[in-house]
Amino acid sequence: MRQPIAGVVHAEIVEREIDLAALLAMVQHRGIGAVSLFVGIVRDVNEERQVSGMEYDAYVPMAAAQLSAIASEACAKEPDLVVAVEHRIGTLKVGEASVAIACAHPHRREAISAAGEIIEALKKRVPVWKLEHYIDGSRQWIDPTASAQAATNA
Amino acid sequence: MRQPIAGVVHAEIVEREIDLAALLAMVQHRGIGAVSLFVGIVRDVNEERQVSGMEYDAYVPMAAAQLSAIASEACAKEPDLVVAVEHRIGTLKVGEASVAIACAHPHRREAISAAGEIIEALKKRVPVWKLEHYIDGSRQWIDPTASAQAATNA
Amino acid sequence: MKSPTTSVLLFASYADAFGGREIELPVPTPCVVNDLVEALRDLPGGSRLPARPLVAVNREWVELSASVREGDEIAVIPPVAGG
Amino acid sequence: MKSPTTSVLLFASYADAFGGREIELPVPTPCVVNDLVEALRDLPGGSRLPARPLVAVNREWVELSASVREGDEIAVIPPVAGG
Repeated sequence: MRQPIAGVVHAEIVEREIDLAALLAMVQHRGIGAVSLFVGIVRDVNEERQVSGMEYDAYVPMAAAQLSAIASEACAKEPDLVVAVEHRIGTLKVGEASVAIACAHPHRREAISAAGEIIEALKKRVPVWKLEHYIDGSRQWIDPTASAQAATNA
Repeated sequence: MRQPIAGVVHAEIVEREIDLAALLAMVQHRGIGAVSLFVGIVRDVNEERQVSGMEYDAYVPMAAAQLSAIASEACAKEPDLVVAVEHRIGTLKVGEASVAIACAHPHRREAISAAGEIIEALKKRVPVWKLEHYIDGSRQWIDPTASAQAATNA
Repeated sequence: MKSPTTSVLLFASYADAFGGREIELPVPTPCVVNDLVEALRDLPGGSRLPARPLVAVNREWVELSASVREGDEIAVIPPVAGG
Repeated sequence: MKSPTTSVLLFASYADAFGGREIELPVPTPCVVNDLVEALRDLPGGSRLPARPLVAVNREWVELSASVREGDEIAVIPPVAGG
């Protein structure tokens, strides 16, 4: 196993499939006792409408900078934390991963909290949007501020 | 993608490497919006002693039953939750996964809480023990009740 | 140095509403962010904007009172929906 | 039907302390779990047991007051340390 590392090892907006195994490998080293991985996935139903796929748009340079800043802030709070995070954009099918956050730490609670805090911050601060494609052929930009229900969706 | 499934799809004590990709695949279906994966890993230092490896012992049939019961209880609380969990026993090297818990749900908060609750319950209720091997050649059964410090370790 | 117009980046539903991912607004710099928002609101599609739209200057979130200088990168940003 | 002894499963540090993963205790069934714990405490290695050791009957956690019948699977269990 690799010697200890800490901090943000990877934070990127990508236009290809997210490789979960690669993210898990990036955060590991000899001193790690726990890894928490969060994966956001395109699902087949949103607010009771049948979804056929999703198009993700982003303000790419700002999204990359915000992703990196959020991960850095988590690492500033926990000096032994290691974070690798990717958000995918472009056209995704149901079942594909849109975001993945891998957090490693010597202890489990820190790894678990970090992954949870990063996804919450990401949903507030990273300029990414999704155009849902429905099976009836229509499309709609998702606005999480439009309803309280939507705001709690994954 | 597979049609919706829910509940405990896998809960096992194994004597081989844990296949994280397989666990992630087991919990996914068309209705999933989030997956939270927790991985416990053998690390190189515990309570300031240098660890060379770990031997996990278990009361196997009871450990398997408890693992299954814990996962079932999590699913009883959250009807759309899907859980796959494995605990490895035998001899593990530093960097290898000893336990993995994959939780999938339509929404992120439920997936994240479930993985956190299952690892906490596992550490209290599943009869598994670890014999730490130190680089000086000595060995010691870990007793999490022996110190408050140890009780918070991953 | 003053420029007679200021360029603003638009994305997603705002790009659809205003017909492009970049728009020139008849507002000279220096100005404040809110001047640009109000100029955008006067255009066809302007009703699409909420009372207080999100804005970034040079890729950082700012308040509507933030000042804008020649050469700044301005983006008026729809409600974010990542993850 | 009474058996003159009861078999108890041991693991990890307790298996080391008592010299095996299964031990016959001179306690007839029916009895309660605490009778078995006290018999174990009287053996060499018994000082290894905490005041209230963990016990399972038929693979479920039980109190020390739980009753034990002929054929039950009894395990006296060291502090668990999984994960």
